[in-house]
Amino acid sequence: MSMLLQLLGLLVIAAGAACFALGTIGLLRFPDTLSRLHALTKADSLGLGLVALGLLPFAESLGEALLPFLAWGLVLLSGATTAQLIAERARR
Amino acid sequence: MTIYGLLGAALVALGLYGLVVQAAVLRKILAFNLLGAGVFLLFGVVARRGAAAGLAADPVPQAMVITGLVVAFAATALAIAMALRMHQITGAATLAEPADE
Amino acid sequence: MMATTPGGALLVLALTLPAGGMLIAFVLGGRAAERVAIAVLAAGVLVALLIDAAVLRASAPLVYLVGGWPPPLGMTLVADGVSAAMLLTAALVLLATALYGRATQATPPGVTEARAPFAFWCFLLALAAALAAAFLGGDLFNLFVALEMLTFAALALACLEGKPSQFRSELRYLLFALIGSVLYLLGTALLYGNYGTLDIRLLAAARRADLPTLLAGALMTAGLAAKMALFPLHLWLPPAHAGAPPAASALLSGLVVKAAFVLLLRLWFWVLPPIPAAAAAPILAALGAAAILVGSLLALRQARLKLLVAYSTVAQIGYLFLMFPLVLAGDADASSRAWLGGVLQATSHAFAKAAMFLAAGLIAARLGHDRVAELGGAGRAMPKAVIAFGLAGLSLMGIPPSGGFTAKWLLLTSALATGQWWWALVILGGGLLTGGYVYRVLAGSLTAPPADHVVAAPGPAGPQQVALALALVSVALGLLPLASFGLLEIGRPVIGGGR
Amino acid sequence: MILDALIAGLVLVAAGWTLAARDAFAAVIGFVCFGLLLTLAWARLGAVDVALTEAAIGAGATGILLLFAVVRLRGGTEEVAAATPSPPQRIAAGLLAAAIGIALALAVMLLPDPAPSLAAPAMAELPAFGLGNPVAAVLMGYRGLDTLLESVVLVFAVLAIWSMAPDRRWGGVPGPRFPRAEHGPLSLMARLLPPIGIVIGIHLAWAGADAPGGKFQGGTVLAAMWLLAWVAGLAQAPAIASRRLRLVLVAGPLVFLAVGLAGMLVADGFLAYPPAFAKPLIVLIEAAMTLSVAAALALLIAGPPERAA
Repeated sequence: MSMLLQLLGLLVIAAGAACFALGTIGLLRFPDTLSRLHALTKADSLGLGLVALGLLPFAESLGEALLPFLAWGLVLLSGATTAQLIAERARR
Repeated sequence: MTIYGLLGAALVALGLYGLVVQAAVLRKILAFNLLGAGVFLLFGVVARRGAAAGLAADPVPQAMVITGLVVAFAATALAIAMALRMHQITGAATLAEPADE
Repeated sequence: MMATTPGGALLVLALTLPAGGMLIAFVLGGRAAERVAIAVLAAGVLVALLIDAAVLRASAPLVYLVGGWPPPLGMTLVADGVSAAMLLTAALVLLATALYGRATQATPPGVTEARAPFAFWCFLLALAAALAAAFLGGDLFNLFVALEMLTFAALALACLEGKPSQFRSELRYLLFALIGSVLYLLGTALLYGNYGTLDIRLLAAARRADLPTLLAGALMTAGLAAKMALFPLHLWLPPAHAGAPPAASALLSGLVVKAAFVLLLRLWFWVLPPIPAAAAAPILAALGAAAILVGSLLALRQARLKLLVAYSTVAQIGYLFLMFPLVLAGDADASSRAWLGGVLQATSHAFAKAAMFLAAGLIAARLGHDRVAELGGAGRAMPKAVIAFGLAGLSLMGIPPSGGFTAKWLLLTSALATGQWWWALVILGGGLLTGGYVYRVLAGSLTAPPADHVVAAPGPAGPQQVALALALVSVALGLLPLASFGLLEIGRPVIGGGR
Repeated sequence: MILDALIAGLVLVAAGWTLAARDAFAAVIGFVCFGLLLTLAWARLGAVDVALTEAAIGAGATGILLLFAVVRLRGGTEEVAAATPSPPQRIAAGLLAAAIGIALALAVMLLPDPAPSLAAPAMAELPAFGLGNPVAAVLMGYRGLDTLLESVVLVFAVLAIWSMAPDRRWGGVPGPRFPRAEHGPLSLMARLLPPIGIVIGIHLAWAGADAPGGKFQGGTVLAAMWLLAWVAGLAQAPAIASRRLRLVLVAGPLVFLAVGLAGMLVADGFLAYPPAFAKPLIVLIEAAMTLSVAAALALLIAGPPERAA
């Protein structure tokens, strides 16, 4: 059972990594700041969430399970803020 | 582990090269930080080689790096404060003597 | 193996007194900082005297195990003869500068705290702590921290004036100092990887001539040489030292450079294996010789008095490097003479150069300029300052009786005894050139003032007396009998037990 | 092995970018990436404490400092071009740097095997401190003098930076003033993040006794929280003449020094702890140091006083 869950977790992590890769490609290939930001924040927020989710089956305690989600929450917060700030700057 | 030793040596070389070749003070400060990172990494390799007694790395060089990082940060801050003051007063961004002196 | 010796606690006092004093002065602020600094620096002279007495009485280095942990895990504070002598030198010069600073760096009336005076008094204490750490440290990494303490204190003192032209030269100074520290640190990484300790005495017992050790030695030497402004890395020093206010210049030229010198002694005579060191030492001495000649020639050509004195520092530092091949030549007597000569050059130059910068500052303040060609009337306006400059100049030239003479004579006879006569020629040539630039200043000062001569009102007498006292000490060092320098030999590694 | 090669390669690319980027801003971004990638290298070297410090100070705090500087330091490209060394000089510098790098690489490979190490003795004496983290024991115990002097160095650095100010600004408030962000994302983050960040910072400092972390890492997080509030215009920098600010700055080194000197009377000597009280004393010092480190780092980033109080 736990083996199966862990396998599933690995798949989810792989999907998260793919999100990161897509986001990075978008960052490099998109033409203007706003679309680049779009690629980066969307992909990274989703990607890190998937990684946190995929790590769940490997956690040995509740705290260990929650920690990646805390990190995810902080990344969401700072990602959203910086993306807005950069976008505001770019629009001006 | 060897690869990090090589990386440390390469960073030292890059940092030294940058310090000599870059003209802008800010770029020199960046190069100084690369050089410092290379030196600390060599401490890290030394620490890793000294793994023993159930530890992944010798704690003594690790502590030295932590001390060194803080000192390097303070030094960078001082250099930047001086560079900003120089820029504010003279408008210069390099250490070259102005032509009229 | 190593244990705390009686009197070891004095070493803790020598370090913590100024460090704690700086923190307290920083909090109290304003005029209280000045009072704290004077009290602590006066106490520092007392502690240094006690340490010297304890080292002499024991005829052995004082050792203190910090935290009770013996090396290699713990670290030591050690006062051997060199540390004790340098500590006393530093304590006296610091106190003298502080007394001089009472007139020039007082907080102006009407404000509770002003930038330059407050920074001066705090960093005077900071410098005292940094020097104590550098002279007493028994562990190479701890000495790195001491070097960085020194960098911050020295830079802040150098920037005290806040003149627009200054930041460029002081920033260059900072970059050289930082590169020097990093190269030094790089060497310690290799040494730790090679020996598993950075304790100087343990390294001395374990040293091997392998690539990591030799590369570490080369990198650390280069780093320390950059900090000492050894030719050809000397270009940063003159503008940086000359741009500071006189009291700060005196400390930078007289003391700060000497801390790197003491570290260089530790490196070459304790940490590096003697045979490859002896092979490489002539390079160091050759650079020193070049520094003597180039520095003196440039000093001779300077139009500004403070720059002249600063270039003289480049030259006088060159003498310190002559001792390395002589100490390592393998002749016990010549080695001992070179050792004494080198350390005595460091101490006598500290007093003489501090006196010179203080005197130059007084002359410049009185005349309103420091152009060497227009010093006429200075001798009449400020006789004591000009006499101080002249006496200090005697010591730098190496005219008897003076500390500088004894130092240079010891180096010279050691050079002749080991058959390295070419260094003797450099010493003599350097003395002649030094005579040239000191004569330029003195002769100029003693001529009659120009007709339209305006001088500022005379300042208080105290600063002139301080400059004169420092110059007299540098001369008086030459009146001591040679035997009294036995202190400097205590704890020195024996190199070459006779032929 | 492949992972290590990948990390090392990426670090090297980031370093090269930092040096070669045309734009100073891009170079600074490259440096921050470099620092973050280096954190991975530190974790791979088994030095988690250093990895945290590198992330917090090497990449984070230094990055902020450099970003502040690059915005204010717009150098003329002509001036830079005129001061750049000529190609032959650059080739000479490159050859010299390469020679040093190669010698260094050789020397690292020639280090003795088995490597000398103090890991075993450091672990053997660990119970004397009641700490679980050997790195903390080195910092606070065996090599406490380094840490004490380093904390003093931070005070030197803060005062040195203050003293770069023009005379008339002495006693004033450091750094620029930021407009107060009442609405918008920055304002939201500056209100939301600090409570979490302060908990994390204190946790890092507290956990440092037994797990990776400590005063420097925790102090940096605390400093970052203050900087965030400052940049959002929600917090004001205190005037440098403030007695309270100065007390906070020296609290760490002064407490450390006092405990160290007390050790001469009641324990094995300077910077020794009486065995029964080692842990509480170390926690006391760490608490004061966390406060002082946070204040010092924030002030080092804020710079010299620029405005009247």
